[in-house]
Amino acid sequence: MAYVAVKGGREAIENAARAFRFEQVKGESSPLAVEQIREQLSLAVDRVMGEGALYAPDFAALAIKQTSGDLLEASFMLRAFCTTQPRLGYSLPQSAAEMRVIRRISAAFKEIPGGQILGPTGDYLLRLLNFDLATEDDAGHRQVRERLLAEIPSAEPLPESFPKIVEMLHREGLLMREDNSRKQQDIFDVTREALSFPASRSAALQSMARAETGGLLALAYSNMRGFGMVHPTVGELRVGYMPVRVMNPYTESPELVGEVKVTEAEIISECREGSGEKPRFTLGYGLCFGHNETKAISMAVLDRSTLAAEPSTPSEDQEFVLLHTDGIEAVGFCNHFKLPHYVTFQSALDRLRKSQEEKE
Amino acid sequence: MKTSIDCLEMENRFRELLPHLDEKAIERLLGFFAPLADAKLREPQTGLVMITARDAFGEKFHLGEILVSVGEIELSGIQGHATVMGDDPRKAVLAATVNAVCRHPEAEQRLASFRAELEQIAAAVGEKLARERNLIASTRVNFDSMAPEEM
Amino acid sequence: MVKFSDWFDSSLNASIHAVYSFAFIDEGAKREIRRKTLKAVAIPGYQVPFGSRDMPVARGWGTGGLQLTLSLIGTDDILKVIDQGSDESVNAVNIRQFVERVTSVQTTEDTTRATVIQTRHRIPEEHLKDGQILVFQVPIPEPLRDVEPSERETRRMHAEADYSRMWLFLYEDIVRYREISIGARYPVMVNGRYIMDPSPIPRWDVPRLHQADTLYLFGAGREKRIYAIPPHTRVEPLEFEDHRFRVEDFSGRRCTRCGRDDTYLDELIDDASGTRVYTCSDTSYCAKTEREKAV
Amino acid sequence: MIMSRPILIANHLTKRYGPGCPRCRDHTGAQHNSNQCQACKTVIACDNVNLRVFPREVVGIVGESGSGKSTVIKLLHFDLDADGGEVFLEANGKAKEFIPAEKNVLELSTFRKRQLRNSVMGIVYQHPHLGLRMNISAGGNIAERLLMSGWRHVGDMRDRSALLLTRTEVPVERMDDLPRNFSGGMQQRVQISKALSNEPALLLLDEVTTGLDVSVQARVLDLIRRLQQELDVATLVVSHDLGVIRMLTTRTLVMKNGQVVESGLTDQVLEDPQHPYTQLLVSSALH
Amino acid sequence: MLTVSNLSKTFTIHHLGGKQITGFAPLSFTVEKGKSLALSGPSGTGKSSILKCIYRTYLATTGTIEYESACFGRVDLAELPEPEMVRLRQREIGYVTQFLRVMPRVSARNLVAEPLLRAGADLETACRKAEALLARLRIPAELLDAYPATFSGGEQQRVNIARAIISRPHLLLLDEPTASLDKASIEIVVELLNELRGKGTTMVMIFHDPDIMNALADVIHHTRSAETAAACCG
Amino acid sequence: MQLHAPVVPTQAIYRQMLQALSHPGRLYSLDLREWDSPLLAVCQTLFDHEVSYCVLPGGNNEWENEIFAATKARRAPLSEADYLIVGGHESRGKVSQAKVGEPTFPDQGATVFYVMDAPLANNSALRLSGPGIEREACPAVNPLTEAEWRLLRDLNAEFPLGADAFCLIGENQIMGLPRSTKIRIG
Repeated sequence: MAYVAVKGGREAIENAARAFRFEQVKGESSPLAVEQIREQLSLAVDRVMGEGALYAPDFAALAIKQTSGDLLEASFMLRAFCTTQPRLGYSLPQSAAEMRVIRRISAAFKEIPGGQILGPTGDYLLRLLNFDLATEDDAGHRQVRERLLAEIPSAEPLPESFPKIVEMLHREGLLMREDNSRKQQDIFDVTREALSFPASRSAALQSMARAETGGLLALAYSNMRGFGMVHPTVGELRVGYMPVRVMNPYTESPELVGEVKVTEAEIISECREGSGEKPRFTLGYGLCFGHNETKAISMAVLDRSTLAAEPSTPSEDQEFVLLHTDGIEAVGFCNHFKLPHYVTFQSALDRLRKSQEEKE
Repeated sequence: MKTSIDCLEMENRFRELLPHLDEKAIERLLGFFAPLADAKLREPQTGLVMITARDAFGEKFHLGEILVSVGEIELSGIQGHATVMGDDPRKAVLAATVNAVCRHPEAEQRLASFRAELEQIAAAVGEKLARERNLIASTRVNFDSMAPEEM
Repeated sequence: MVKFSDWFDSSLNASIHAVYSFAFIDEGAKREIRRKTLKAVAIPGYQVPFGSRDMPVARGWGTGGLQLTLSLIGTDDILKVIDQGSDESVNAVNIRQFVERVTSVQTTEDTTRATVIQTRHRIPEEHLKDGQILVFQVPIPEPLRDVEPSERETRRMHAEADYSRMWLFLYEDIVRYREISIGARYPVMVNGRYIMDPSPIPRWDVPRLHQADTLYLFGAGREKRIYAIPPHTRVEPLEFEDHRFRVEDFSGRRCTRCGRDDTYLDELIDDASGTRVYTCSDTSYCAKTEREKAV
Repeated sequence: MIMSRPILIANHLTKRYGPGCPRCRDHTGAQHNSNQCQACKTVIACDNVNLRVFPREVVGIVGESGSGKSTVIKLLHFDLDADGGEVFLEANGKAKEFIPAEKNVLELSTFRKRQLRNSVMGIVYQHPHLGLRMNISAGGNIAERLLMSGWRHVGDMRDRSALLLTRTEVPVERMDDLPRNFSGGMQQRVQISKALSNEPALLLLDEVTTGLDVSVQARVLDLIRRLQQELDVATLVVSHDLGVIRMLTTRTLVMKNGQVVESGLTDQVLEDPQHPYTQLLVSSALH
Repeated sequence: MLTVSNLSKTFTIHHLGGKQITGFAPLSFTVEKGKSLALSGPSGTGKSSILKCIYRTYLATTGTIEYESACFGRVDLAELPEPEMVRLRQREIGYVTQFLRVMPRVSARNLVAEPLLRAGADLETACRKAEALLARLRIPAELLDAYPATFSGGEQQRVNIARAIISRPHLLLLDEPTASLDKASIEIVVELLNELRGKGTTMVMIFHDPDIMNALADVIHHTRSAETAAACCG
Repeated sequence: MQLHAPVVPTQAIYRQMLQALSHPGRLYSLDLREWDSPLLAVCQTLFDHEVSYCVLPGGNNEWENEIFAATKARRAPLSEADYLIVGGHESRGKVSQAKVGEPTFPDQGATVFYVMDAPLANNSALRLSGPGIEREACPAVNPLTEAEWRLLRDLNAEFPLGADAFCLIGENQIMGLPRSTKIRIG
């Protein structure tokens, strides 16, 4: 008999889990420590936290380990974990402008107050395999760490905070303020309410902050490449640690919880002439967990592109962008087609045969 | 209630330091409060705090959640409370305790030795962080620009 | 409250995560689902948006149904889970095991014993009684999606009961194929007001939605919608006076296993002979029939 | 003898794009040759327009593009939301049940507006793609309006579509073809069939011949005139073309910069125009 | 039936800086029911404009046009709301000019039948009556389905007359309706108009030919040029 | 091994509310193991800081504070509240100001709790029909005054706009009256 299992599904599932686990252990290597992943695959951890919408580096690292490095699956695990946890409250609103910067560049101006800080970037590394890493051992690893810190002569210390480039443009009246039409009363929370359209700005930014990097990139790229009108200039790109504060219920004063690593992008786009105003630049904004510049820039481009009153390309259509960039939803739906569809297929067969009879 | 400003400053420094402390340091610091006979605490709770951010226009939105642990303690009628990052109940209780003690009338005397320990840890952590910062600072691009008088 | 010193000594860094909430979902999320479900019952066929938490199974694999089931279930319940009519389909097994693990409720394959039944793509053949709840997993809750991709626009269409495009779709179908070509997921009109997607059940099952004794709940996790058909509600498949709705035709065929000729059948290719044979899609009912015949 | 009640009364109909300000009136209108307020940049698309249409009557609105004439039609058809004014409609058929004649229909819910529009109005747009679904058969397009009014018999709908297509001189054998593959004039005739399918009490024609070849224009106009006489449907015709207005209407409103500058019997407006703008319009058209 | 008092018409041409052109000087006259009044005077005294004012194709500058309407009773045609004026045109007031001013691409039969249809007659009756009237006006039967736009001047004018009189208007305004007719046709027209008059139709008319005028008019009103009028009255 | 915490008792209350709303006019018993009052039970089942409520005048003065303490739900004016709490058999017209939702989001209409010690005398002219009711039925007992029945009927006349009601009767009984129920009086 063919393909309907009347019994046996349970065993097959259990054994499939065994087979999956076996794939992880069948080699001879020692097990990965979660902290190794957290520290040495930190960009993967960052990406998982961003797409999982949960800042929890240890758990993100664990999820990467558990999913054999399938980052989308790992971020999915963080999301599912959130479902089990109570929401204890909200942080005090925090501007990323206050972050402790480790990287900050502008493509709009050469000299900027505070300077261009390249920080830990791989942008200028040649994409050549480094075979030294293949043979690295514990001692070598330690040596490298010490050497990297020791080699640096003391540099001029960084300022505590950096002025915002876009703030300068604002002051000169070169930048358009946000549309009043998108001003909001309440901050939307996509984890508590389903999106409806037109979505408020807060809903859009939250959706994109948790969206899948590749999805945002594909749509943003379509816009940059020509299916759209945003010709972005990176006004400012920052990576750093943003403080998180909550209100202490007893002292009723702000309390520092800790710092989260974030990437912030502000892109400047072409002029738009508002009703009765002078032409000004417009701004797109991106902010996400971890060090993920591709995501922040893509988000900023899409933030700007979805301002279009009458969308003419997918990347200008807010509904299109927000509903199709959540990696976890997309991957689930894509994979659900692997599930049996015997019943619906049978129904379709019946229809097709009937139609063929009618045509005869 | 009268609270020493000095103590509050110390608490702020302690909280800034907290993310950088390892398990051993937490245990050492907790040890200073272990004999607190007059304290009661609520079982620390783990959960989520939604981070509210502001965009370039000051518009608020939810960036994502952060995993936190919350400690709550009552020290002879004074409520101590702390929310700390991560699944770390010990850290949460430590921070809640510091929060209560700092506002306790006998704060100064209770904190004296704790403070000394803290300074020591801070110095070690501070040095490490300073070296890292220096590395970052060294990545600043220095453009050679002509000073106006040379033109 | 515990004494600080006691806690300090006793408490290790015990992981809080070894134990899940009853039924996995945080209570706050359950309250939201419950509020929305009650609204869904009050407005039959209307899709209530809800927060839709992420579940440990993939979006599209029954997370909507699962959230409903988990918001409903208590220790007194007896749960049945089916997929394509079968209790042993891999997805059904997976979901049933998960619910067992996070609730310890009893499970059953017997439709008549179950208090809550979660299903994908079928309604069990046996009559469902007052008090039982059937929870459907819904991949695409929007019946108008085929005629209008925009969520904003379909919401408006529902608000204004502006369903002419759906009807037009069926009309054009008839013009082109001389009958309505929809197989499963046949749109229905609920309580004379909302066009509703009954989830991809075959047409065979659609008449059972009409004036039933049971409460039907529909959950779409990925699309974040809950909707409902209360018992004794008018549920009418869309049809024309001269082109009536018709269920699948199994006339002249019967189940090779139990011999029934009044159930929805799966078509199989017999490996040995290469001929087509049929078995009941509802496997527990099929087995029951066989047992009864044996007695 | 008492005149029958108007089928349509529109009072103070106003539509603007922008915030509006107290000085808008000082900057806009025919007098200022602008419909944009200098102070707040608001565009006044249509300002305080009053209009009534009696049963069986054909009323025209003439003006250049941007005069606000199409805005009036779109407001009446609920394609746009008005910023001010009121509209009363003498409902017929099913709509009588839910629309009292003394109800300002601009205040109805969108659901009721849709019902009212389906049962009382028919519209023909300048661009066939606004009024037709190009990827749905011609018959399907007509059926859509019938479906809206509750028809549920495919055979009956096809009979009715065939009748309407015959009346509008579209070959019935093309009923199941897509309008996308039709000529402009034929698309317009399908649009007219669709507009008339539910026997509307009020027909709205928005620049229906603009963009068509002259010979096609003439045939479409003849068709409209004939149908108008046969069906006795009250009609509002919007056009920039004085020829169309002369041929179809008995009364005419002249609009400029969002305002009605003149109204009267059509032959009077054409032969004895009062307003400087109308005189200009007439003199430039006739020469 | 019709009392015109102090009626005058002045055109203001805005693009010529508001230049005033006099249509006709103030005048007054009365026509009894069933009587006919002919306007007579040199050309340029605005006789046609007077008719157009009565028909509301022109707006009167001064004066009143009191008319005893069957629909609405006594009304002032200079001020009557437009929808009512439309009604009167459809039901009571006919107007014939020397130029055909009707729809292109409508057959002669339909053109003439239309006023009857509008008044509520069924199609068959209306067509039969139209055919009869056109036959009497010596329009060949083979032209019934043709478009009058292709007709000769005389034929067009007869169609025009037929259309104006078929519904037996209460008030008929005639502006040189026989200008391009041959003698035989003129006789038929005069005969038809006299029949109408006999049945109670009131007429105001302009005929260049004094013989026709005398044959039809009960009263003759002499118009004067604006200058003359100013000289007399000023 | 049990991998989960014990069930929270609001689960049972919810199931009874769900059955009540699915069978308008029928009486169901609430399982009040943990509560003294049915009102607090239903409030704790549905309320948290994400919803708002309004206790109408005539209700118990304590309710407002009790509910807040138990649920942290927000207090809101009558016309904005998600939940309205009416003490007794009628709201004296107040419920007519309840939120009824938008055509695009009718679920935003309010839910009303009528809290009473005992039902009123039966009103034999009263008939309910609609989803959840086989043909037409009299409510099991009569919880509302005729004026209140009329008010609910009018409030829900523009279905799907409207408000849904639960009547909490006596010690532990509940009756659901969704907006889909057609109310006929006489």
